[in-house]
Amino acid sequence: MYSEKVMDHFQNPRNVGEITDASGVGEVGNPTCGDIMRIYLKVEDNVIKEVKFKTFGCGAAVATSSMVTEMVIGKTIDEALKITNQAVAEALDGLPPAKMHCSNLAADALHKAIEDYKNKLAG
Amino acid sequence: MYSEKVMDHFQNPRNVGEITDASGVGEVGNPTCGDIMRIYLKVEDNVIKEVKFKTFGCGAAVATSSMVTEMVIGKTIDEALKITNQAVAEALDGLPPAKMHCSNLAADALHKAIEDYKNKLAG
Amino acid sequence: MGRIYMDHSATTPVDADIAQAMVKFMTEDFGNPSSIHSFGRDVKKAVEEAREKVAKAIGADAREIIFTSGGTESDNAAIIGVATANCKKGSHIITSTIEHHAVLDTCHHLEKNGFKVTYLPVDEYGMVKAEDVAKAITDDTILITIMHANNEVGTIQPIAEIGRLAKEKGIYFHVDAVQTIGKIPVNVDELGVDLLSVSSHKIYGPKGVGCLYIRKGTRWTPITFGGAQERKRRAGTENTASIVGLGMAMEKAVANLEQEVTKLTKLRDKLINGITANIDHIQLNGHPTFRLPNNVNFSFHFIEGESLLLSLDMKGIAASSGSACTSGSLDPSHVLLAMGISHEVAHGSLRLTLGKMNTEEEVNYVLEVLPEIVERLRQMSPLYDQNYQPKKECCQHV
Amino acid sequence: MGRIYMDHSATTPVDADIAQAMVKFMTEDFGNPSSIHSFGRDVKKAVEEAREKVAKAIGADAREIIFTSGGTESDNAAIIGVATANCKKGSHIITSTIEHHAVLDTCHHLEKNGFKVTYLPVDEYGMVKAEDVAKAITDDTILITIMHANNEVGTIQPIAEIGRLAKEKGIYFHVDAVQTIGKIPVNVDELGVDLLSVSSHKIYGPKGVGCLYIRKGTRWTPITFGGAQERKRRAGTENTASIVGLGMAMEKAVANLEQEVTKLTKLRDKLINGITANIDHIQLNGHPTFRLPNNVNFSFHFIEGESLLLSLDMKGIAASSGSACTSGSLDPSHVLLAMGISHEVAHGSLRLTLGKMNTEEEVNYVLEVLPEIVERLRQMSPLYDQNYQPKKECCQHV
Ligand SMILES: Cc1ncc(COP(=O)(O)O)c(C=O)c1O
Ligand SMILES: Cc1ncc(COP(=O)(O)O)c(C=O)c1O
Repeated sequence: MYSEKVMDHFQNPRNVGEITDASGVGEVGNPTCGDIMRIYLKVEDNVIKEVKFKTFGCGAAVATSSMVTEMVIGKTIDEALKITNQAVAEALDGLPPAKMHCSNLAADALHKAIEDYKNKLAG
Repeated sequence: MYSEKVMDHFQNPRNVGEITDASGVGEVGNPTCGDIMRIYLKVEDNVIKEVKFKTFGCGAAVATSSMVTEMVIGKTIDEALKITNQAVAEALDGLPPAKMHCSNLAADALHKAIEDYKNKLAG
Repeated sequence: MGRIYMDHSATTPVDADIAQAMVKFMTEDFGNPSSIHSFGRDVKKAVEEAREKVAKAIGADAREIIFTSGGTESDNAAIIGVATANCKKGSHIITSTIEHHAVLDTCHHLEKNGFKVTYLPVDEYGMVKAEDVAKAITDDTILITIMHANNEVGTIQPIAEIGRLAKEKGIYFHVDAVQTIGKIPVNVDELGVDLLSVSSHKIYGPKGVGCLYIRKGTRWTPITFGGAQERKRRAGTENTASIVGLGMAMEKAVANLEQEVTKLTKLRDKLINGITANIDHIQLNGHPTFRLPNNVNFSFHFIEGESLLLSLDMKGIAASSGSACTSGSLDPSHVLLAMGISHEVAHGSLRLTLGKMNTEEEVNYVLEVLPEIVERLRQMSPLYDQNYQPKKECCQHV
Repeated sequence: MGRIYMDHSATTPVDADIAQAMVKFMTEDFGNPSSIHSFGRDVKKAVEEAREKVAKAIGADAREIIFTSGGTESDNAAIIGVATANCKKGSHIITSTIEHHAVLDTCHHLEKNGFKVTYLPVDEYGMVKAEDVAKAITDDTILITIMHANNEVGTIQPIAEIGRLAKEKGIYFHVDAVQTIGKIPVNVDELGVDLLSVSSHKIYGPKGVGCLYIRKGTRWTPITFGGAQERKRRAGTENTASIVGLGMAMEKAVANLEQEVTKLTKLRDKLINGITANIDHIQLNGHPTFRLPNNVNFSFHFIEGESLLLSLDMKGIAASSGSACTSGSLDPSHVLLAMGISHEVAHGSLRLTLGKMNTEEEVNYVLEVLPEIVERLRQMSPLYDQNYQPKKECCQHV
């Protein structure tokens, strides 16, 4: 069902946790679908220095959350905004068809966290 | 499906053949059902001395024909008229339900042969 | 420790002696039972012996049993067969919200074809009330169909009571007994049922075969068209080897019932007590006492069922969940929702269903690993955050 | 000489390696393919591999295959599924008078539900004419269903020609290929079919399983209600071991096709020639050349089929007949009658269908005993009487 990469990220998720003084926090999800993903960012000089996640959800939800944190570390905000859910799924060697729409939301959570960071900067 | 007795009578039918100078001949059957039974009688002093049959039909048709010839030899005409299809089936340890109505006609053929004999006597 | 299988309500392994008997009926006694030659007669006899065994196991007559391709076909045939045969008499059917999809989807299909269906609610334990059935009956009611025990939460329904009601009113009563054979007594007269569905692969028999009991005199019409097999009630060459397997499985299920129940109940209670003692924020789903002897179903708050299953699987434990993500649908188990459980909690459900090969050692192992897994997933979950609760309404935009 | 089985069109033994593989999927890899744990995943993979094999064998895509409980269910599902899904477009179905009952009875069922069905006649060889199909098509026609080869007389139908017609007119085309897999090439594109039925137990696979090919894009609706198995097209826990068996059987059937055909044709022709040479008052039923390589069907005048079968059986030979008395019905084979054969002659038919285990020795033995048996039955038959013919009208009262 799941690729080895998905199972690896599920079994050994990278960057689980919170950042108490986060530059931005983003959350997406729908309790009906059974997935909630929250991403914490620490941004310095427009570069993502640290990222953590917390996820309630299925194997795909956990793995995509973990994968997106790996993909985003060290990237600039603009680079990070270019990461799509599709790209995350590809980096995991794909997801089962049923999971593509339901649990593949980690990039959305990331974008929300960036939005939150921008709002805080502006506000 | 068939009892051992049916199979025995099918395999070793008694009294197959014709009687050229028969006292009476009876035939029943329906080509639609695939059964035709013909019974030849030799009657002397109101007693059935000899009986032969020819049958086109399934295992049950052959076995009931054979059985009825065995049952009737040495009987008086009146006794023979009391033999029913049911009695023939019972003498064979029963027939499969589907065969009870379709192929269990040997007593009818016997009765027709007796009728033929009586007609000849009368006529 | 080898892999541990605790998903016996999903399916069971076939007993080795049954599989071996089936090999004989595939390779040697392989005839078509409709054939009149010796190859056919031999297997015809075996099929009829299996029918006797099945009938005896549920207190029925062999002529009241037809073999089907499984529990789903039995349910379909029972409901559509009675509905079609009795449509001049009425068009109302009573069922419950916690039936298996083989019943529910068949009812939905009939609704599209002009039938009316009442889906009775259940209480918090997943129990249908006989008085609700009584209230739902109208002059137009032709069929009541209620499962004997629920496959997800194990709740045993008041079938005998409903059976008496149905009989009083002259309404046909169908019972899906797929989960109860071999776990609680099933007798068609004591339960007062007119039709009863059985599936072989839940009782250590082969998949792809089942049977339907149809009480003598029931107005019912077949739903398959073709050969005259099964006394014109189910078309298609008989699945002889599997029918023989089902016969053996039924015979064993009933013969070993008491000792099985004792054993399963002990393991079940050890699991329930162990989980309750060692893990917080949980709830037992299903009835505490009117419960299948092999069913354990808990919700673990703040976590999601599929990741729980995957984590258990990585530890060699096979279980199941009412999580939506295990079924490819958006909603979690319709059974848990019908019991009034919230989506969130329903997502975090775990079903462990025991079988005859499970040991106390295995139960101990599950009790050892489960708390760690739950804790690990909770640590990862934003819902477990103490501060999360009040912020709940903000979950779309932090 | 041991028992001789020449009734392969009724059913075949399961190959030993297939039965053994199935045991593994019953006792070890026994999971439910819908389960997400390792027990489920392992068997899910095996089911999908079987689907690939089946698809490849008929030139289809795996996603176009659903597994069923056998040829009968496949026929039912194909016809009812297309009729239901396309009833807004039209209500006319074209079939033939020589179809299997799984097709004919399904058509009768649909007639009761408002559909119109044309049953095309066949010629004396049991052949449907493509031009008759063309003439029967109306604006209202939604489905043509014609079998690939007839199970009784072995006549191979002009499927590709009918397929071209159907395609031209945009009408769905279903073909019952139960008797042709492994005996003549079956390719869904070359034949131009939209739906195709297969049964496993005719090709050395297990009973109780089959498949239906449904061409991508076909408007079709399921006829079973319940779980989401088979991508929501066939409800019920997958019959995993049997599906694996069917996959193996299909792969072998196609791999060995050429050498099988050569062998079977040789034995068939030896039988046909031997019977023709040694027995009088007979006729070969079915087409002399457009004929299944394993089918021999003769009528022996003046005798009845069941007693012929019983007599052969006593000599250890298993065969079948179109006699009414073998089916419990009143009329002999509807196929023989449709070919214009009289009741009387139809009753005296004998079908010998060869399989891969049959040997030349066995054929010789059949050729040795058959004439004696026929003669013995004729000696017993009033119809064989030279003088009988003119007295025919007197058969009720002598
Ligand atoms: C209660 C219940 N009914 C019906 C079924 C369907 O039976 P089968 O899997 O044999 O189609 C199942 C199991 O899946 C079940 O648990
Ligand atoms: C031409 C044909 N179609 C359909 C069937 C039915 O297949 P099954 O026996 O698998 O139900 C058969 C065999 O009985 C057949 O010969």
